[in-house]
Amino acid sequence: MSESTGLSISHLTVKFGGLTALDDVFLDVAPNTIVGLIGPNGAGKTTIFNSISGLVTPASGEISIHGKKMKWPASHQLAEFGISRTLQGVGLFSGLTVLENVMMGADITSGSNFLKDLFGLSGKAEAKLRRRALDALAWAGALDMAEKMPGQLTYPETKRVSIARALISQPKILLLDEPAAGLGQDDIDKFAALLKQLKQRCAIIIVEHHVDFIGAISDQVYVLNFGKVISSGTFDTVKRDPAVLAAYLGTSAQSGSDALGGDHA
Amino acid sequence: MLKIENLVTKFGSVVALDGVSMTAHESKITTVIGANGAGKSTLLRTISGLEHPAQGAITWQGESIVGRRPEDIVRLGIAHVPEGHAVISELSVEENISMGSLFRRRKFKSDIAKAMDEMYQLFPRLQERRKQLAGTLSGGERQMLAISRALVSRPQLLLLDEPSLGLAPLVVEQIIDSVNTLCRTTGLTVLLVEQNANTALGVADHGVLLALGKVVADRPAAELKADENLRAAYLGY
Amino acid sequence: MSNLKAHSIARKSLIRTFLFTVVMLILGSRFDAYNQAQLALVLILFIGVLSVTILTGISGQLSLGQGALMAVGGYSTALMMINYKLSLWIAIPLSIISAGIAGLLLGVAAARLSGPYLAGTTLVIALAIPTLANRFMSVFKGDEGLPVDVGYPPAWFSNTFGEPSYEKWQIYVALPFAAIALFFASNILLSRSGRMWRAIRDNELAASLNGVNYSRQKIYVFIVSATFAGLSGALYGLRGLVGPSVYPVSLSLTLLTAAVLGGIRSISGAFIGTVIVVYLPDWIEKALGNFSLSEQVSNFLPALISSLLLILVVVINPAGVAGTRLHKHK
Amino acid sequence: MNTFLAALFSGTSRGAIFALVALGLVIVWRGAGIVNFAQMGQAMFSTYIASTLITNGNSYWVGFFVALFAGAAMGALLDILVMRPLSNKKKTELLSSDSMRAAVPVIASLGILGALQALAGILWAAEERGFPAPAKQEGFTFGSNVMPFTAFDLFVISLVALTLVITTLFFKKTGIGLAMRATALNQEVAKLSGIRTNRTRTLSWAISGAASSLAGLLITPTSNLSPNTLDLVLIVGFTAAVVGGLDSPAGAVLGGFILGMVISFVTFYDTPEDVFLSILAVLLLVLLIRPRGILGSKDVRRV
Repeated sequence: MSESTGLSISHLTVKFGGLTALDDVFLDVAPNTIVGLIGPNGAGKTTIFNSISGLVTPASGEISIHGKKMKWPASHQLAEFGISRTLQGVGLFSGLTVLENVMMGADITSGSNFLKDLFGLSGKAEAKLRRRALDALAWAGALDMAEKMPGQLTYPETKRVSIARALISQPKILLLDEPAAGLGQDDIDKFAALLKQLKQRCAIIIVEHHVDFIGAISDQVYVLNFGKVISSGTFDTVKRDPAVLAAYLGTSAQSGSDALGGDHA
Repeated sequence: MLKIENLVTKFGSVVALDGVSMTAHESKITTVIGANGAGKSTLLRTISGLEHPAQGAITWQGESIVGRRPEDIVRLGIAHVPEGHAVISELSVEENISMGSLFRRRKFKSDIAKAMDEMYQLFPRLQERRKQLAGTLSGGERQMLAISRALVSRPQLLLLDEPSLGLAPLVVEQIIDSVNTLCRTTGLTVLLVEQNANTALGVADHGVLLALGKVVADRPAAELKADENLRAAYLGY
Repeated sequence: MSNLKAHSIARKSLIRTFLFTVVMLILGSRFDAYNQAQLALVLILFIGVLSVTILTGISGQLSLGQGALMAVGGYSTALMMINYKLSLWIAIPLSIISAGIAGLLLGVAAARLSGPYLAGTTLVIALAIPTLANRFMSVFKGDEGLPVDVGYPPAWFSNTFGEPSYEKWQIYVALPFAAIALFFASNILLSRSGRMWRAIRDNELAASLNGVNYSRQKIYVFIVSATFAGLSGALYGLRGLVGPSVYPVSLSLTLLTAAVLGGIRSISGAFIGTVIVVYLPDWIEKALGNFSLSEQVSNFLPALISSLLLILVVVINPAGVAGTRLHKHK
Repeated sequence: MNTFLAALFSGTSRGAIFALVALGLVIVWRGAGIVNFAQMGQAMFSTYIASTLITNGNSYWVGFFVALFAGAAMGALLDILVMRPLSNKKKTELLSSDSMRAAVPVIASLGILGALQALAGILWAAEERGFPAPAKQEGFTFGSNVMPFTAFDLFVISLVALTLVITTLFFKKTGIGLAMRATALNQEVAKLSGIRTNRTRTLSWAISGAASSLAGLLITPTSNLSPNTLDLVLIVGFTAAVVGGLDSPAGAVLGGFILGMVISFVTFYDTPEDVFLSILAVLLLVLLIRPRGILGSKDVRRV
């Protein structure tokens, strides 16, 4: 584990009741790289994200961020650690305008506090935040949507907004949860270009089932199945791994270690 | 026969099914395969009335079923086993199964006990656990229970959504075998959605490959199994 | 919201407040005595309705116990005025603090509860708090209550502006507080805190992932809402009596009705709703002036109609009268 | 000792009624995800109907059964006219957040409560009136002692016990009961099993309406009848349901008896004025230790 590691996880095990959702998982993400997590449904990809973002409590395992060993963060502390996450269902605030949604992404760093807000003295901080939000929207190609409500956007547009919201806090590590889901091929291509640019600024981890897309943009790919990392490396090496082929196409090259009737979340 | 023509289903502005046309033939197993997010589950949910299509036609035995409610579609002989061992954990095994036959009580009262017995013969493990709550079952048993819940309504068409999800290969094999036997002996029509392509194509007569909401291949299963398209759809090469 | 500059939030709120104050003063000077008293009541309840707007409309927490917080404000003011002979201008701000503390306690409990659990718990609180009046008879004087009112203006006021009628003096007492409440509410809604609270309302999980400590923010919301309710309750008691009968459970429901009818997510909605609730009996009386109704009917007709309106608004357009703009897109 | 017995008997009889109210709330909560604050308004209204019938010379039992029917009909109507249209509105922006989706039906039910109370005021005036009991309200005599237990108490307890047994059997043993439980637990699977979920949900409202009307009929002989008398019963019943666990019928019964005993013992050993403070104390205590109630299921946070 070198100093330059953006994020590193080892021996991560998560249990839901009696089920082992993640079993001794490791993950290393270097700065300015894109790491893709793939695997069949229910393999445990999102559970890794949930562990990093404080939504589930791991049974065991270690996490280091920027080379420093940490406690597993609580969800509202992510921003402090320089981590941003998008949600699978996009997770925009339906009652806030697009601009306000993006501003939410950096609210806690805006330097305002409750008393300033109460007396109407946070205008300066708000204006600054607003400019940053507009910049982020512009970068994501969603500037003209600023005053709309999320309900008025098309799906690809909401994706752009959620990326803008994740970026406004200038994270060092960006977690993207199925960003390509529901997008057409055109939008996927545009999105891939966007992510390659983004890589200059931070490390990106992507959970995705669109393997094509992952292959095109990732520097490293981890393949999960039944809560375990079954293969990792560049996409080209991974896709030649028989274990991966088996996991995806279901040839019975599987380890078979799972007890009859055992299942995985 | 179930015939689907140019079916489009949207979630808000997301197009999940983009003009799907296909057919499930009488007394055959048709499998719909494809990577996650290809629209397989949406297809089944649209057939069973859980989702409303934006356009397109679904005809069952020559009759259009678009726009009907799920509870009415079941009555037409189409039973749907949704993804993820859809049973009700707080109810007992027996209650879960008999739930599927409630609507037949008036007309076919005498048949219900028989239908339940058949389920227990099909999956003897469920009989041992008759009085247990469904929540205490293993994943494989829950999947068997979900299938029994659907079959007890004596459907002519079974929509089966990813029975292999999260299950160990041996269990998957056992479940798929049961369904296969049932189809071959009773003439049940099966529309099987699977991520596990090799297993599904192994039992199916016909295979339909979906990618991004569109049909990319529609061929006899054996042919499809050898097709390069298949690997490309899953792994992108 | 466009073109925000430094300190423009305070400026915008000040302009709103100023316009509001001027319009109220003009209306107050034109109205007859009865309508002046009604206007004073509108101003007082407006503050209480704002407490519901902030709590339910903005942050998505349903409380049926705002009346109890009003009682806290009312009793604190009355006790300070009677026992320590404090002027209402000192007693009211101090009583807001006690309401705020009550809000803090409630907020700590509320941070753990949601939906119907919170609604029901606050309802029980609304019921239990007034019974303290009988429990501590010597202090709160039981069902009889504590008589207090706005009194008469100080000499310097009468000398400068002339002697106002009692009703007009009620307006002069309520208006500064309503204006201050409006100013603060407007500031909060225009700034980061309001946005954070709306975010919590819309999606707790996403808010948390964006760094919002929602348990803590919910407590803030309760404190702010409680101070508004306490202020409203203090002024409400100064209409003559502070006692358990003045702050019944139904008072909480009246505030909620007003907030929903007007539009539960905006300040203007709060004001519109308050006007509807206060004036509805008068309008009904006017509309039915030609029919001779028995007292039995006329007593209950306003309540019936406002309840039916509430149901209709909820079923047809839950965003309320002022909420149509927010509501039009899908 | 006599005070203790008196408190115990009175607690049992009250507890039985609170259990009924709580059960009504739980049935609708499980069936539709709504806490119906109008429930005792419906009960009040149907008790008035019974009262009117009885004053006009009909027998107690005519009034009794008409009231049960009226309660059921009101429950069903409420679902069809208000709650079902509201749940079909889920896609509007205001109702797109969980918090508002939970709050708005509660507000609607409060509107219904207000409307029913005002209407009762218009139709029957606001003065309290008595409501007859079908059994004697003097204590049984035991030798020369008058026991703190009346024939009416016995009637209440046995009727509630009977109701609880019948509803339990109905839910456990009948097909409709199974359909209702399935709808409450997982609507999608219920629909796919051919259950007409809209109908079963309306049925939950009807059963809940009848149960609460029964509670109204049983409590008014000792508390009198006015448009607002049952408000407190609702609040205690709600507390009972929360204490027991809103999603658990057995919890409702347990909570009902706990609250009945607390109220009774506070009244007998302390002062009636402390009743609401003690209810509040019980509620807060339970919510702090078990936020989902004693027998409630755990809340699982999902992503």
